Amino acid sequence: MTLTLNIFTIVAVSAGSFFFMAGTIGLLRFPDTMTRLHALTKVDNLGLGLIVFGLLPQAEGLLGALKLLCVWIFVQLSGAIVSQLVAQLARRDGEQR
Amino acid sequence: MTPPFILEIAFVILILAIAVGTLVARAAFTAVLLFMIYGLLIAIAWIRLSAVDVALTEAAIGGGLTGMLLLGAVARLRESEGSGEEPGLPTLLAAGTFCVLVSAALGTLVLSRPEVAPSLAPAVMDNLAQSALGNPVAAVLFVFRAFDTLLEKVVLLLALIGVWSLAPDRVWGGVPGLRLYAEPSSILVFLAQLLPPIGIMIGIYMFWTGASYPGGAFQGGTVLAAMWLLVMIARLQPVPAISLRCVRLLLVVGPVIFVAIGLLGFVFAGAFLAYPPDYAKPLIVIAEATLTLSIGVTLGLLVAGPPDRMQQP
Amino acid sequence: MNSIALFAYCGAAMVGLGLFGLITKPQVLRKILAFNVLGTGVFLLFGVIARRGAAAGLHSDPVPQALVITGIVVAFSATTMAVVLLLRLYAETGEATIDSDDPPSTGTDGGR
Amino acid sequence: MANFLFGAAGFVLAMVALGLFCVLRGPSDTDRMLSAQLIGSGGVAVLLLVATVTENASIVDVALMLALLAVFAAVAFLRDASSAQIKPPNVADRA
Repeated sequence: MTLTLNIFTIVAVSAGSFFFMAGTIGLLRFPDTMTRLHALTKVDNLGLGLIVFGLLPQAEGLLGALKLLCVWIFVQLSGAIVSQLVAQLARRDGEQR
Repeated sequence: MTPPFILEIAFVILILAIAVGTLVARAAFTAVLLFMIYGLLIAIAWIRLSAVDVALTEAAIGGGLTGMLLLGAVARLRESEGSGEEPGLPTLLAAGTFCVLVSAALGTLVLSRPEVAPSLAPAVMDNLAQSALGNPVAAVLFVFRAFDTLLEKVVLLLALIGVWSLAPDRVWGGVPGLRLYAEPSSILVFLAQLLPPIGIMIGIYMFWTGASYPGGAFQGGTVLAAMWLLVMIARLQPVPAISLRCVRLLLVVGPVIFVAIGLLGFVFAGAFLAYPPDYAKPLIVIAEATLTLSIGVTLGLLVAGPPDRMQQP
Repeated sequence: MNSIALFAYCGAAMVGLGLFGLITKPQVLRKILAFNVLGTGVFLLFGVIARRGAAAGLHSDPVPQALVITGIVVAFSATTMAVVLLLRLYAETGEATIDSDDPPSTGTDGGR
Repeated sequence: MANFLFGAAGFVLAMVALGLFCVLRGPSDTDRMLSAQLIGSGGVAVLLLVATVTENASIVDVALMLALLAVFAAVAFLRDASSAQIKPPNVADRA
């Protein structure tokens, strides 16, 4: 059982780290603000999300796991709203140009 | 050389590189952004030094409030910071040598350690049970060195008076010139309605958990200040005039109650800021709760800046 | 060399960097940033001393930690004060720099 | 397991370091801010990983604090960026 959980952790955390890499590369390589924003949201959702899911089996008890989930949900919510605001700004910038 | 240690070396180099970047970046905006990232990494460094309380404080202040303050300043100075007169090469060389010497001296001083490292940790742990608190750092802040903490709050208030006194005479007592959103969009308003309840809960949690685990009045107060500023920036609540009596009351209620509890110590425990043994915990919690509120209001008004108009816009 | 010594060097280097910026940068905003870098360097040295004082089951001596928390608060107060002074200076003179030792003044300080 | 999680934290930190290039390069201030947000998320991930490795639940609080104040800083930036364009620079209302 522990082995399965550990494998799950390793797979999920690796996948999360991969999305961090993908997001950074996207930020470096994508041509404009909108596409870079797209890359960033993948990091917030999938990168952090998969790392949190991977860490759940290792958390101390139910409360610790809940706290981890809370952090992720919080980042999700705020990240989504901030991305909207950034996109608004970027679109207006684009129109003015 | 273990793998974690190699990682730490890379981490320290990263911190120093960002520090250099902060100082040499051409645009003021980039410099401030780098400084905020620097604050984030310093918070992680404090974790590595096993000082979670300090990490919390640094995360709240270094990245959040200082960042907002400096970003506001950059926006006001935009395009006109100027490059000024860089000092000549001899001055640079002299300053460089001097700073390298200071660094080297500090490094050797800190590392030339005595046989037994001085530590007050045993003394703190011996007396922790009497303090009725479980978090040793909170015990130092609110019991063993309570006078320091009291004076720290006074410093915050003095800084606020200093900030206010920089306002032109004709707007004294007016509304702080916090930069607001020109036209808050509905998404921003939603954010400013969604975040504060969560933030206030986290702030109260920080103060409450601070008795036994890392956290405390200051960390909680910082979160409250951030949420208040968010609500004001989104124009959901007006920025209060600094002459309002309730603002003044909120600013001093924490320190006044702390002093009152301290004075009670003369009567019931024989010394200033001494707590009667049976009531130590409730008294500390009362002091911390009011201090959290006062710190929140003080920090919020510090970031909001000096008054610049008499009426609401 | 262990990780505590590493952070000690890091703190010492930050103090040096901050001091250098404070002396050589003409823009006031950069001086404020440099001052903060210097401050965090000093705090980190305190952290190293605290970490070394680990005893009685604690990983770090709580007294220097409490001092650093107080220090961060005071540094923040000083920073707000400095930023407001800078903005006032800018509003009064239109300048946000402090010139280094007797520069060839080109009449930019009118209205002071 | 501890070594793996530590390695993952190191990897995320390395990505954060790469993200710094975006902060320096831009080209617009919005792009710089995006990179800073990425680095903020990276910091949260590193803290969560370290919290699990060291079995110190308080570190999760630090991550939460970081996430909360990162949003706050982003709002501060967006305020300056949006008001800089709607309102032309106008210093007349200051003393």
